[in-house]
Amino acid sequence: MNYLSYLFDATHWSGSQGIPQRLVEHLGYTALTMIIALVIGVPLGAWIGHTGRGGFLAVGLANGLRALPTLGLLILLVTLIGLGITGPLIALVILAVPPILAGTYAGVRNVDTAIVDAARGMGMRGREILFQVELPNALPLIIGGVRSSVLQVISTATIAAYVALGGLGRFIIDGLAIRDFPQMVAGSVLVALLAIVADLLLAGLQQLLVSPGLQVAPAAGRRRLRAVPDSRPAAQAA
Amino acid sequence: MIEFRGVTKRFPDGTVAVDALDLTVDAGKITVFVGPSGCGKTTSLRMINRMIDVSDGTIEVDGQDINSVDAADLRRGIGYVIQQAGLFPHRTILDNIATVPLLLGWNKAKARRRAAELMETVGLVPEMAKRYPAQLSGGQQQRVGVARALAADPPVLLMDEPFSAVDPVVRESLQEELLRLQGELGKTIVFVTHDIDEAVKLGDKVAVFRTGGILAQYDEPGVLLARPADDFVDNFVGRDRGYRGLGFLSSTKLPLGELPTVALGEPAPRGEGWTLVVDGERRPQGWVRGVTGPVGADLVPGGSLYDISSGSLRSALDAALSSPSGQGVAVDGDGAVAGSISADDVLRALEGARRDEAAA
Amino acid sequence: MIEFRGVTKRFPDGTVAVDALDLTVDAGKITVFVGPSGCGKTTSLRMINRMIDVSDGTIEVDGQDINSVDAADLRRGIGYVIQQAGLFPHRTILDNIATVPLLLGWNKAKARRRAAELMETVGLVPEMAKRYPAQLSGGQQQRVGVARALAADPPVLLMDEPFSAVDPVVRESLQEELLRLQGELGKTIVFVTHDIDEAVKLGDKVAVFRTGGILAQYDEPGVLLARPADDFVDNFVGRDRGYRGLGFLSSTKLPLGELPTVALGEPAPRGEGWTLVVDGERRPQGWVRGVTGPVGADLVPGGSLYDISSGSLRSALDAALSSPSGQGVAVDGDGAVAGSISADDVLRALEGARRDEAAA
Amino acid sequence: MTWVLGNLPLIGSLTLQHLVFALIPVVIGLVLAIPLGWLANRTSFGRTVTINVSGLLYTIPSLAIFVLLPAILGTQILDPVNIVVALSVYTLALLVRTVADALSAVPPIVVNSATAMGYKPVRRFLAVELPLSVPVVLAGVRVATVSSISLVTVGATVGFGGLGKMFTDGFQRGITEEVVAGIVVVLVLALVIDGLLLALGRAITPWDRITAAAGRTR
Amino acid sequence: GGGGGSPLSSGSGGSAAPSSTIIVGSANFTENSILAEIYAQALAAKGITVEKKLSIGSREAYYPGLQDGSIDLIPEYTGVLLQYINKAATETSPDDVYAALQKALPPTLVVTDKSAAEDKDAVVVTKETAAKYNAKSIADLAPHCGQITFGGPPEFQTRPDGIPGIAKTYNCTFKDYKSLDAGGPLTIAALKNGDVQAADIFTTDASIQADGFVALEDPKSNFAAQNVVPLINKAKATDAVKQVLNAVSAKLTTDELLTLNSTAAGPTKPAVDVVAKDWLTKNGLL
Ligand SMILES: Nc1ncnc2c1ncn2[C@@H]1O[C@H](COP(=O)(O)OP(=O)(O)OP(=O)(O)O)[C@@H](O)[C@H]1O
Ligand SMILES: Nc1ncnc2c1ncn2[C@@H]1O[C@H](COP(=O)(O)OP(=O)(O)OP(=O)(O)O)[C@@H](O)[C@H]1O
Ligand SMILES: [Mg+2]
Ligand SMILES: [Mg+2]
Repeated sequence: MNYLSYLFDATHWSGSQGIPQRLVEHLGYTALTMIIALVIGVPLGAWIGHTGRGGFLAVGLANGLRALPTLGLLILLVTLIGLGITGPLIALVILAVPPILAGTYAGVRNVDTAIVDAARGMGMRGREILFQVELPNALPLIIGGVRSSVLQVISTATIAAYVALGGLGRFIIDGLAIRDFPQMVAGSVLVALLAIVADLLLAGLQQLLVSPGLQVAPAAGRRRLRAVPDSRPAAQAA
Repeated sequence: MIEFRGVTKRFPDGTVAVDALDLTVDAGKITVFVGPSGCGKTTSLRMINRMIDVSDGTIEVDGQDINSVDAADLRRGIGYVIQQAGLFPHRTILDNIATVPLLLGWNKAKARRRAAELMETVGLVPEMAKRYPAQLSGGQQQRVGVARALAADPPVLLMDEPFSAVDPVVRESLQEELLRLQGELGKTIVFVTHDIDEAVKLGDKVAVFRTGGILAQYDEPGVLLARPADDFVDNFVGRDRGYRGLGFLSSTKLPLGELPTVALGEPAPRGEGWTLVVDGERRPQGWVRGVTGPVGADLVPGGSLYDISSGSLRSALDAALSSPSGQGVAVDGDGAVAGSISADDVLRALEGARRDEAAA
Repeated sequence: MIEFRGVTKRFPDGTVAVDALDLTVDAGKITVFVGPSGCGKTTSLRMINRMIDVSDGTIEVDGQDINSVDAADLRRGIGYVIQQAGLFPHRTILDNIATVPLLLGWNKAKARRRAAELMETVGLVPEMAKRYPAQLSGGQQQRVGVARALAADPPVLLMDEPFSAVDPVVRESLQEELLRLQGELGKTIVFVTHDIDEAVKLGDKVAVFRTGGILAQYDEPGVLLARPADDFVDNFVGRDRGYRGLGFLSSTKLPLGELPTVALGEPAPRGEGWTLVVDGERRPQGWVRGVTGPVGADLVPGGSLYDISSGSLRSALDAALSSPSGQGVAVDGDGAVAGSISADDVLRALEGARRDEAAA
Repeated sequence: MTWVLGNLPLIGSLTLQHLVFALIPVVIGLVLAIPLGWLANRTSFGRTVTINVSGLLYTIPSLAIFVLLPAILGTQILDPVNIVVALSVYTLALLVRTVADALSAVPPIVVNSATAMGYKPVRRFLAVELPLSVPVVLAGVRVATVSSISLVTVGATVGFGGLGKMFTDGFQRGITEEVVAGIVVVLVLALVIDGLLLALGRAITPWDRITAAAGRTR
Repeated sequence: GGGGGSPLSSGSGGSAAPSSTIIVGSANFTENSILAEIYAQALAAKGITVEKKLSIGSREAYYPGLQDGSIDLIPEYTGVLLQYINKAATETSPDDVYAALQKALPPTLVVTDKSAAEDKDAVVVTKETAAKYNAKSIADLAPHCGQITFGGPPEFQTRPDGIPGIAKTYNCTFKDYKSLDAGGPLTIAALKNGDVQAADIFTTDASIQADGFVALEDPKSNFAAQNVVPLINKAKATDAVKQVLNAVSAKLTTDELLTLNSTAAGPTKPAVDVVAKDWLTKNGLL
């Protein structure tokens, strides 16, 4: 109860430093990041997966970017560009792209070759195969990548506060500076809640978008799980 | 009609999968490509719809060089069925079947109407329309595969081991279904299998390939069994081919003998011999011998039946061989007893057929 | 010997997979369980090595109730071969085969020696020892599976559709191999299949199950084909069973006739009839008719051969039916021509066998 | 370059410290994940719990967990135990799932035939199921390691050592070169260790690539 | 302690490092790190084992560490430290503050001699802002506070001499507060680009000179005297240790502090330990 006192104090629920304002900022950073990351990651992943060219690049890029420390990147960008949203946004996009790219690439790549072959044999052209066959079948993995990306971005957007931006990270950084535990707990809990809600929403979206045909258990045998660079919770990169 | 003229396929790694193939696939007939694994059957098939490019030579479909048409357009005009159906898991059965019509620009309602029609044609109940492939058994999936290939009513159908992933019982029923369908539709079908039994059963003509993509023999199945061109084919068609070859000899000239019958429930006839028990519609129920009182229980199961309306010497001989009495039961199209046949008569008929052929 | 006494298996969901099964598997023989999908074959088999627990009744292996032994110990003494072999993908072929010996505590060198020995027994070249299962073809994998099951020389072998994942040609060679092996080893084998041909070919005795885990018939294969116990079995053994049944009738009493032969390169005999061309060892090469000059080219391929040393009426009949001359070629164990057989003679022999049986 | 050349010993000692902070948690996490993953794989309830708990743990920002842990553990504020525990928790959360997935991907037919040959459960787990799950688990370990290396840097904002210091210090003092050098060292470190793990994986699973290749052609 | 709910404020008193070792900590700004290096190197030169944990964070972050034994010694500033311990403190002159501080410290902690070097928080504005409001002191700025966004470290918002102090002493309530860093690059950048119009920057900061900022005077002494002073765990404050620290304090002046800071911020960006070492050598303390 003690730890949650900050959350339940009405004075923290209004004003330019209040919880709603910070929540909106956090959501804003996340949404902006995701839009940019989707615009980059999905077409690139789909193209690489469809053509089979540059698969090495996709995997390597995803792995390499994952190894980039977001904090360092953030600081470097702020040093170079100056204060403002641009630096943190770039850092977050770099964080968000790999799971989406890897998910889309793996999704398209993993579509059963027999199905793609059948599509070609029926006279589908490249674009028709991509849009009517590969992408619908890749959707579970694509959304999987997006979910893991969103989780990471929500969690990592907190360090934007380190470079004077808003968002829920403010509660953590400010709370830390004055050792105000309830404030830090408030920030952490809100971030966690936000992440959970976002993930649930995406899970719902997945149910809606993915064809029921891909959700029924296949009649025969489980598919062998390959050691591909996975796209699920690929850990925070903060 | 499909014409292969000196067709060779050399893969980049140097493998020659098909070597100078000359072959004419007759229009409206089923032509089967058969041969051991890796002999180039699939490659030959896939060159027809340009899934694989020809290295040398030309292929013509209905007089037109396949390279003179856009590949995708060509494929839309050729049905293609593969092993395990290759159905789209994300689409319902109905939408799977409607794929090519939609590609061809039909409107949705028309495409779906056509798909529903085809489901019936291939023997799928309408309730399956809304299901997804994963909810179907292997045999049902294959039916969908066939329906999908037929959707735009293409004159040519390519089938690559379509039934090899299903169990023997289902496989047999799919084969029957294909023959029935072909009877109605009269497509030009090229069918690949590595199972000689399937080839002989389905093919109007059978092309036997040997490793290296060389055509070893191209003949009607009866001829193939009776006169294999060489040791390779001889070996490949395997044992029992004498018996199987009977399947291609018509039994129309086979004389039917008398068959003592007794209706169910009537008193058993006296005497040592076997009597066939029949029901009210004169359909065979089993055999009795040396019993007294009304027949009903204790029937000895009979052998296989010889259907005179569709029979060959093969089924006639088997009926005779499998009957406990040595007299095979011949039935008419309704299953009613038509008479008896003896193995000896079958052998006579075979000899006659041999003589006719030698004379020809 | 394996004894099922009133064995029932009821799964938690209420399915009765095996219902009051009484059955004795003879020691040193191959017993085949056959039946349609879901009829409880696998369940019956897996109860023997306690992979599935019996709900009711008892199973004894060599007089000992299987529940009186520790399950793992029981299993180490029973070989088990399954479809697609179930090999350990992370171990080499040699180590796969050595598994059970190592479990039994043999030292590594001895276990590997034994494994190498077994590779030879099942017909695998020593170079394969260091490979991994994924580097083997399906048929080779099945051989490894058999070798692995034999490694600790268990008296009992359970085989669950071991050959159903390989193609027909390989399947046949694996079947032959199993029969050869069994000739040497004399294990007590329980073999599950849903293919009646395989059952009839391999089984010393065949148990036909019907859905619900009920034993429909348990007999020697010849009896099964000749006298199916009821319509279910009748239907299940299917068409061609008259012909296939001939495989279980001995041909020893079959009279051999004269056969006109001519050696390769010698002048062709005059006249209208067919003459068999033989080589220096009197092995058949083909037929000639109405040619002049030395025979050599233009041979008409012959039909299947009837081997008198191992023959049955089935191969005798097929030889006669498939021969272009109508005279089947009988050869001895070395492949040299021994005489001719006619289809008529086979039919006489069949009648004789029927009579003998009726008398018995 | 001047800054880097003048501060090589500093970079060296920070790197060493960084490695200790980053790698110990991976080892701890893996060791704990194996039995827990096994447990999770046994029942569907276990799986559900594992997936949800590990998912939840991931949503807690690393920064928060670093500073909240002393409150939970009763440790000293700057005790390296905090960072090790925090990262171990993350690694564990990631790897429990991976291990459970990997075990469930072991073909049932193989496990079955092991049982039928007379393997008892523990030996079967060690000799068959575990080796077969190595490729998938290792892929998870690689992700966990790279993340861990990246996450340690966040600790610098709260006063822990490691290469993150190069970010905060470089920022404080306006030494861009130091920040860049820090990023490069972290990146190189992550990629080198990832490469080592990959090589290790190949060495201990000689069958895997063969099997994978065969699976593709079929 | 810091924020009321902290479980650490009750002092979890964990065990300290081996009694012979002194763990030197520092706050997260360069000057403090240099000072910590100076203490550490001076102690080490006299054969005392030291361990360094620099750049920990704000006072609120490291102070509990002094109590639980995570660190033993840290460079402090008399005024802010006093106010941190006793929010009600009113002393402003260097000696008063030092005396009050000694009384206010908990029994486990002591300060050794204060140095002459002072580094105060100051309200800093750009030249343009100063000109616009014609402001030389905070009092001049007070009437315009309502139009000004103030930037500083998060803790400045709650400290007694921070925003609350300015509001009380000068009746100046800012339009908004922006959390930045402790007079570091964020603060300076924000002030430069106009994100904030006034900021909390230390008087010794090199950027005041470099960027032409104006440090407003503090006529009502909102910011108490801020002499640099070593704060140390009493158990570790042996005579030998005190002697070293006092020697350092004796040499430190505000000018020396300025020099140290500008050296560190200079074009070559020397490492803080190098800056410290040079200073110690120059002053004959090594
Ligand atoms: N893309 C390719 N590159 C190189 N060689 C190939 C390629 N595709 C097929 N081959 C080779 O060409 C030969 C013929 O292959 P094809 O697939 O046509 O055989 P198939 O008769 O269909 O055999 P199966 O019965 O096994 O399906 C084989 O030796 C095969 O290995
Ligand atoms: N674990 C189980 N729980 C419930 N029912 C089961 C279970 N295992 C098998 N069954 C049911 O028991 C019956 C017999 O199964 P079994 O596997 O023995 O059949 P089978 O004869 O081997 O069939 P197939 O030829 O398909 O392998 C089937 O109806 C099956 O669905
Ligand atoms: Mg093929
Ligand atoms: Mg089974």
